[in-house]
Amino acid sequence: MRRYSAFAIAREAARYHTGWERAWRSPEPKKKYDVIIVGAGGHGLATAFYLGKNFGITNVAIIEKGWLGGGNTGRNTTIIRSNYLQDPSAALYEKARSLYETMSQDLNYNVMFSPRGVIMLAQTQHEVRGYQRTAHANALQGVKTEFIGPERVKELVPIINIDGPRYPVLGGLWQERGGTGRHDAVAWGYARACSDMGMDIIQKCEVIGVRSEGGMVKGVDTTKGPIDCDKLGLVVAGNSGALADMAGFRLPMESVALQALVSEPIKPCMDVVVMANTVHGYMSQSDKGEMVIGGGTDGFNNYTQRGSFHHIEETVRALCETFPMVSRLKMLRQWGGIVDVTGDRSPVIGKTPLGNCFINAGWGTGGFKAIPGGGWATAELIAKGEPGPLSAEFGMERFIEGRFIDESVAAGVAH
Amino acid sequence: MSKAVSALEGASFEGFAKVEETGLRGMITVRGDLDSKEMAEAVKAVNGAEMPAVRKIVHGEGGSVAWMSPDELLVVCAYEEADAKVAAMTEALAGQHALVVKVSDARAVFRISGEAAREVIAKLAPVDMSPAAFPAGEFRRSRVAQVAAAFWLNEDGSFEMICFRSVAQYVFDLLSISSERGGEVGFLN
Amino acid sequence: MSTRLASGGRLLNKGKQLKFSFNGKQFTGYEGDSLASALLANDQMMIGRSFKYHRPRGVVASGSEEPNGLVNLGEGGKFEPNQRVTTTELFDGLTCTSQNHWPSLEFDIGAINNHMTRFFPAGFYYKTFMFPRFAWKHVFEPIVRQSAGLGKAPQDRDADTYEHFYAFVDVVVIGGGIAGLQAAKAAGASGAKVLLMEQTPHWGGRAPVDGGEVDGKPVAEYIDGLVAELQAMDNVTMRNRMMGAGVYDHGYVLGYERVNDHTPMNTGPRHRLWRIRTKQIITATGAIERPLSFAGNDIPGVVLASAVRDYAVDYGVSVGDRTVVVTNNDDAYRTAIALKKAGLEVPVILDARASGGGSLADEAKALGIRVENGKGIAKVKGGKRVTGVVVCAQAGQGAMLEEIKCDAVAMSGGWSPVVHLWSHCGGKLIWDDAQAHFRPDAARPPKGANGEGFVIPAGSANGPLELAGVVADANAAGVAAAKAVGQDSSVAAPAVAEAAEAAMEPVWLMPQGAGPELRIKAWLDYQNDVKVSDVRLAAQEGYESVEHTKRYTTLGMATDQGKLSNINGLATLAGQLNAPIPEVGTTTFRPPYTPISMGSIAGEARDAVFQPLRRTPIHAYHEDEKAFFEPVGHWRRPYCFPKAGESHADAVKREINQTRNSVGLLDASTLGKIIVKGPDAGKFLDMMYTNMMSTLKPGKCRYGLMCNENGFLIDDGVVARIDEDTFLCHTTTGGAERIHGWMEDWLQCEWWDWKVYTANVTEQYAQIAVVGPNARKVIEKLGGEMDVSKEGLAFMEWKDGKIGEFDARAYRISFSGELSYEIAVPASQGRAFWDALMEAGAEFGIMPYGTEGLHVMRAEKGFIMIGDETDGTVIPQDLNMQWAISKKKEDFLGKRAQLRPFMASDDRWKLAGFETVDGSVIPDGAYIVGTGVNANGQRNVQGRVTSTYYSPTLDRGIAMGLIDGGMKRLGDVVEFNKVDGSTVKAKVVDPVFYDKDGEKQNV
Amino acid sequence: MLTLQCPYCGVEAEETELHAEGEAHLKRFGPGSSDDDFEGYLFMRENPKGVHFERWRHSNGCGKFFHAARCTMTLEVFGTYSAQTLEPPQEIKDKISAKYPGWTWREFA
Repeated sequence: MRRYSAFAIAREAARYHTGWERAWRSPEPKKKYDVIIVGAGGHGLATAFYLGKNFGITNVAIIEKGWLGGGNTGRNTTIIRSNYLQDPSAALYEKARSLYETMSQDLNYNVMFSPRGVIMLAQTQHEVRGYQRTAHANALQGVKTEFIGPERVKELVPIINIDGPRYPVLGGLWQERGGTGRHDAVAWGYARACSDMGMDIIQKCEVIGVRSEGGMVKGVDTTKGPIDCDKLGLVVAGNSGALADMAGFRLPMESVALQALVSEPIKPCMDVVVMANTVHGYMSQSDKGEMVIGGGTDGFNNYTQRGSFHHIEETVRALCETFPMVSRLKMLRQWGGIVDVTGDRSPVIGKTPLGNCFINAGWGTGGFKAIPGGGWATAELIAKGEPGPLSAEFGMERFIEGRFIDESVAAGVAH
Repeated sequence: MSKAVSALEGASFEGFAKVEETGLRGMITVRGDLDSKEMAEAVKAVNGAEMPAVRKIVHGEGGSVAWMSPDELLVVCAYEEADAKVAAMTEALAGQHALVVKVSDARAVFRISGEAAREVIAKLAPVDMSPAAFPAGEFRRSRVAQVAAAFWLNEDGSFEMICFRSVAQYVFDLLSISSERGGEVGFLN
Repeated sequence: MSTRLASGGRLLNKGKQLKFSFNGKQFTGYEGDSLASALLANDQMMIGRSFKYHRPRGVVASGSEEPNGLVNLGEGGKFEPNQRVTTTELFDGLTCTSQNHWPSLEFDIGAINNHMTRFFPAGFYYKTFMFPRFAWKHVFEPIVRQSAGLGKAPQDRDADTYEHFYAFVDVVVIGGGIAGLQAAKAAGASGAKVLLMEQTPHWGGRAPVDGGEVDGKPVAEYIDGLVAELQAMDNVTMRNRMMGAGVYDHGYVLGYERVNDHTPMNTGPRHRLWRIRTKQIITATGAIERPLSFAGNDIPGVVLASAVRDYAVDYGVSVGDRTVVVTNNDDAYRTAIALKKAGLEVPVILDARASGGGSLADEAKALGIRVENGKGIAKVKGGKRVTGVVVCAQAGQGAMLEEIKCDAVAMSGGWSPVVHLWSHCGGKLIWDDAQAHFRPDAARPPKGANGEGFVIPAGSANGPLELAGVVADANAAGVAAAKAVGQDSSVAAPAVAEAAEAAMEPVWLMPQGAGPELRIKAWLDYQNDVKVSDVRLAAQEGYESVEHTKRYTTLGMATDQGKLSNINGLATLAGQLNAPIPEVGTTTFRPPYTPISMGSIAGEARDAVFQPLRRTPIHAYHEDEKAFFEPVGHWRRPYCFPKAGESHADAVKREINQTRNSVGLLDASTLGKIIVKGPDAGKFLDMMYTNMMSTLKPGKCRYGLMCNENGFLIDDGVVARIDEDTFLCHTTTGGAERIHGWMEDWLQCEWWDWKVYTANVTEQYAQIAVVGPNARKVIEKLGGEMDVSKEGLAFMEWKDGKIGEFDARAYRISFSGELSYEIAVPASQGRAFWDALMEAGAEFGIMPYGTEGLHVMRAEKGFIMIGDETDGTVIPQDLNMQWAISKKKEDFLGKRAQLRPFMASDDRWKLAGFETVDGSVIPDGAYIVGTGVNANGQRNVQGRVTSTYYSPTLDRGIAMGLIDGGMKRLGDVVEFNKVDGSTVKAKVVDPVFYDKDGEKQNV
Repeated sequence: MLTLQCPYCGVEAEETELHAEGEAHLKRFGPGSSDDDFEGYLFMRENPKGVHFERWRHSNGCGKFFHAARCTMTLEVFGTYSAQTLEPPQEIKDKISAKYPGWTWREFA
């Protein structure tokens, strides 16, 4: 792999950039791989990357029915944070966040991780207590957060109205090293690195069946023919139910639409990410200048990638109240993605009823920020056949035992 | 009783339509078997009104009766008469599985009048307010902006709208804003 | 230069001159001008700077597809960035400024990027700015951000208002050009209810500019007739200045009506967002002309041929004195002819087609215009304005044949149907080789609730570009829509006469063999600075899907969302991949069609009506007393009632001391009250509550717990049995609607044969807690018939009767540990009753207390609070509330869940009380630290605080919390963490801190 | 933005009058049931790509719960029906069969 650098750009500029090589190969599938990952989104590619990097397993295919990074990886609002309440979540998301810190260098691909800081606003006494609880939990979890007062919030976010008549800002949970990243670049960076390790990324190849023998996985049938494998990882946010169905089991999950929107670009006016959970809206400003806005999920099963407009309305209403200047911006584009939501709103990383078939799913609204951590934990699970400490609590058996990981408890939402 | 006051004590606003809080009104929630003879008789005896059809309101001498759901009616009458009507209906339905409860004080009532009254509501409720779709006698439960409400059209062309008492000010503000001059739409009339 | 012509300007009212300013310069225009035409009339060609390279940008189009002409419009509370000059109607006093430059439009430091173009190819930032690690956030990103963005951020609160409107029709026609009008006529003639919307202020679209004859009349005259006919139809509504912004599932259309943008001084809403439900939608949204990709095609003065014609005909404005026309189709000849007829010079028409044009070409030649077939532009000369073009053979690599001086270039690369609204909800496209564009595939329409297609494209939005085809197609669309809604229309399409056109030929690069030095100057996306070379680079590097290319290069991601660039970019990509265009695919179109104001989306919901604010009947008292409120759901409850100069903590302390020592009042009206009645009511409540409710005696009260099926506590409250088959269930403040719905769910969907009715009567009553040793005296002072003595109304009993002159129901229950009555009166009498209590209690110093006082007093008594002790993960057993879980019942909601291994296990954290060793208050949310760390390196914990307060009664910090081992840990000293890393020591104690024997409430 | 007809009051209700209430025809398992059955009842979901049966409530309306048969891929509605039933009416099943021959959903087909 030719390294990317300012020098390389200068060299290529002289010859009108005709010398750049492909970022990833586009191979035909082999007959058999040690591991097949279904899904070339962020989590799938990260899983493959850490299989190679941490365990030396590189005879890996990543099979994608569309284009790599074309699902939720390329549709989210790019927020990265780890100020979660429960220990297992905090561990997983903080692992992810810390990997984001060095991702550009690790992948030699600028993913534009921008630790500009994330504030979760407290606008009721209940939220104040909830976020103070999170701050105390984070202090013991090694996650650096702080509960800050309204003046500090105003200092960090000059465009906010902290004296709103309905929900004055009472403070906020501040994670200074949270922020945003360039979502597409995360997928592209991992893909380039995986390809460089000799892994095959097979795009436009849909899995149409999972083959097994004696309760053990044998391979998959695809639109490009059957492919064998020793181990199979299902990492297909928004399609987990369909893949599980092929593999012969049900999941404690439902798929719903989640929507986001952006404004037209304006000059920089907000340097942090703000989440306002009482009024249901969150916003950051992209490097291009667009205000990136996310809202809530629909309540019904949906695979159309089109959500209901009233959620957009609710979100925009909330943001106009919190940031009055938003009212005079225009909505440039709205879109939706399909997210898998579990019974306790936390993801599943674990074994499945089918031997040597593993699953990473159910990220709900919080998948992007977890990509490197989710990949790291899933790679460990697949390589060893047993969950490591990061994923130990995230198995599906928790639903039988009643041992949930519920993040909604601290007035927070799992965005 | 003399100390009873309605939520907004008769507030009103005049824009391109007129919005008024109508003051205290008697209201009774009745749940039971609407197809039963006893229920029909109870309604007739208490209000002089026929049993309303689905999504209709019927006006009788003693007040009005609105269809709320397949097993629920709303009786609307003078505020002072509600207790007596509750007692009478309870007696008429004795032995039946039914629930009769006064809810007069839980509600606020608004009248929206004027030629463009339909458009005031059409700004707030996801309901077809065109004359063809919403004739007099129609009774619709829906939402206005962010709260539940019910409204009907009187023969005189005015609408009446019921909401919960706690959101009376909110609904009044919504109706007032929606009827401000300059906001005429010109679609429904 | 661009200037106002003596003739032309069919949309202008030259009798009314308007003043406006651009960058502080005072200009004039006419009523009817767009801001674009008015700027051009004043020779203001350059309007802004591009996104990445800060290149000079001038108007390139005349409608909503404009990518370049964006300004900061207005001031203060009416300021708005990124307003398109082509869709902004001129009004008197309009002020605007140019965007994206520093220090000035003419001299922009950022334009240095322009000279570095070669070093900033597509995706360059993914390949660099990686070292040192902190530098992206602190050095590179700020530079990128400063140079990006377009308009300024608004500063002030929006001075305008917005509203919504719900409309229900049979057929929505989007687009009021000749196709939309004809379709509306055909649909409307059936009697169907039709809503026709047009985004501009004018009917007829561009047909009057292009000419032709319909029904034996000049097309403009035919259109006037159509408009009059439609206006006369009662079942047809016509709205202009209203854009079809989005098509959503089940026939939902967003109509964006700009009510007062052109009359900002009027009262009334600025924008009205229509939410329309319709059975059928006709998209008569027209087509958009494509630019040609040649070097320098972005220099101000290079304008779409149709736009040049629009400015001349509609606004009487010339884009330049000498205009070179370059085209691959016949339509651009109309521009040359129009310009020539307006007395302007057209030095040459460069027609890329070797075989040239049809009858329009003959007409142009007859007017003396030089026409060169098989020729194109190698490059445009000029910086901030076109000065000339270098002519070349289209077939070659761009060798100069001659240089022609000019100050404008009118280009046309063919036309693309506006398929956005067809596509929003899943309509599929098909590639049309002859016209080289995507058009709707009638076989794969978006489908509605009934599984049938609900969108019908009409006119050029469906592919036909010539007038006859447009009118016939639109008429057929109208007839089809009528049929689809169950009506009949027999309207026939009128006869059309027009010039015959020769076939267009796709030209994706000019000249065809342009080398890298030309391709790097051939723009695809003007606003985002994406060039032919960028798309080629993306393909070369493996970003082969359209979505990859789009994201890698930012093609089509600008505020115009690629209206001009999408097809050209796609064709360039297909060329590089050596694949047919339809195989490469198209991008997904997302609403809105053009950006719509956030204000219109929020609608009326701002300030007082941002959200419903629920008020109790006593709310006005709280406001008058300047209570400090806290939001609880949509209610606002007084947290405390601070007096002048008093802190909140002081106020809470005063309120508690008064209540504990004498008497206080709490407005408890927000508590939910649900009547449950029927022969099976007791059986039903036995399922809903963990307790046994069916054994409760009439006249008595019982505290009950509710769990969900997952076993977790979701609500609590006092249940009163009214008579044999009637219960009244109290819920928490936030729980009334939720719990009522929960009950109805089980009654309607699971136990529908049980005879139970419920009614939510929460708001029927004002409920006031009279609390404290003097509570009885205060009530007795009011008089009335009710006996509230210890014997007359014992603890956990209720009674109806008169208190004073009020119809009251009194519950002898206590959440504070004091002698306490909760008294419900009809809401309409609530305020009067409150005032009467205040008056009667004056001699005892009576005062109201707020939610914080309530919380502290219940914590002093060790009572749990839903939302504090519970958080959705807590079961009653965790709170030592086995006493409230009936052992006799076979089943209740949550029982099965509580039998699961982790729920039944002993190692769950359980409730205990805590007293700090030093008397201080444990911080909210603190955890009890354990020893060592877990496998993920996190500090082990063994519990957490759930409620922690300063107790005025005990003058020390008290707390409840969950701890491993629960009450077995009595006497242990544990450490709660603080965020600064230190800890506070506390002793595990009984959570009942005050009056353990309950003597105070039982008097 | 769905519209569903409430089978109780007949209103063609748009989504903002309604509240989605999750998968339909769940069989409740209480005390005495197996861990698997109980987990299935509370958490395991069909979540199909295609024909689906679900519960809704006309919450800003007549307040009644009802059932809907809908396609999750196209949002086509095959019908709405009473909440007081353990299975979809034959008429709706037929309508689905006409469109998707051979469809199945749990024990229904």
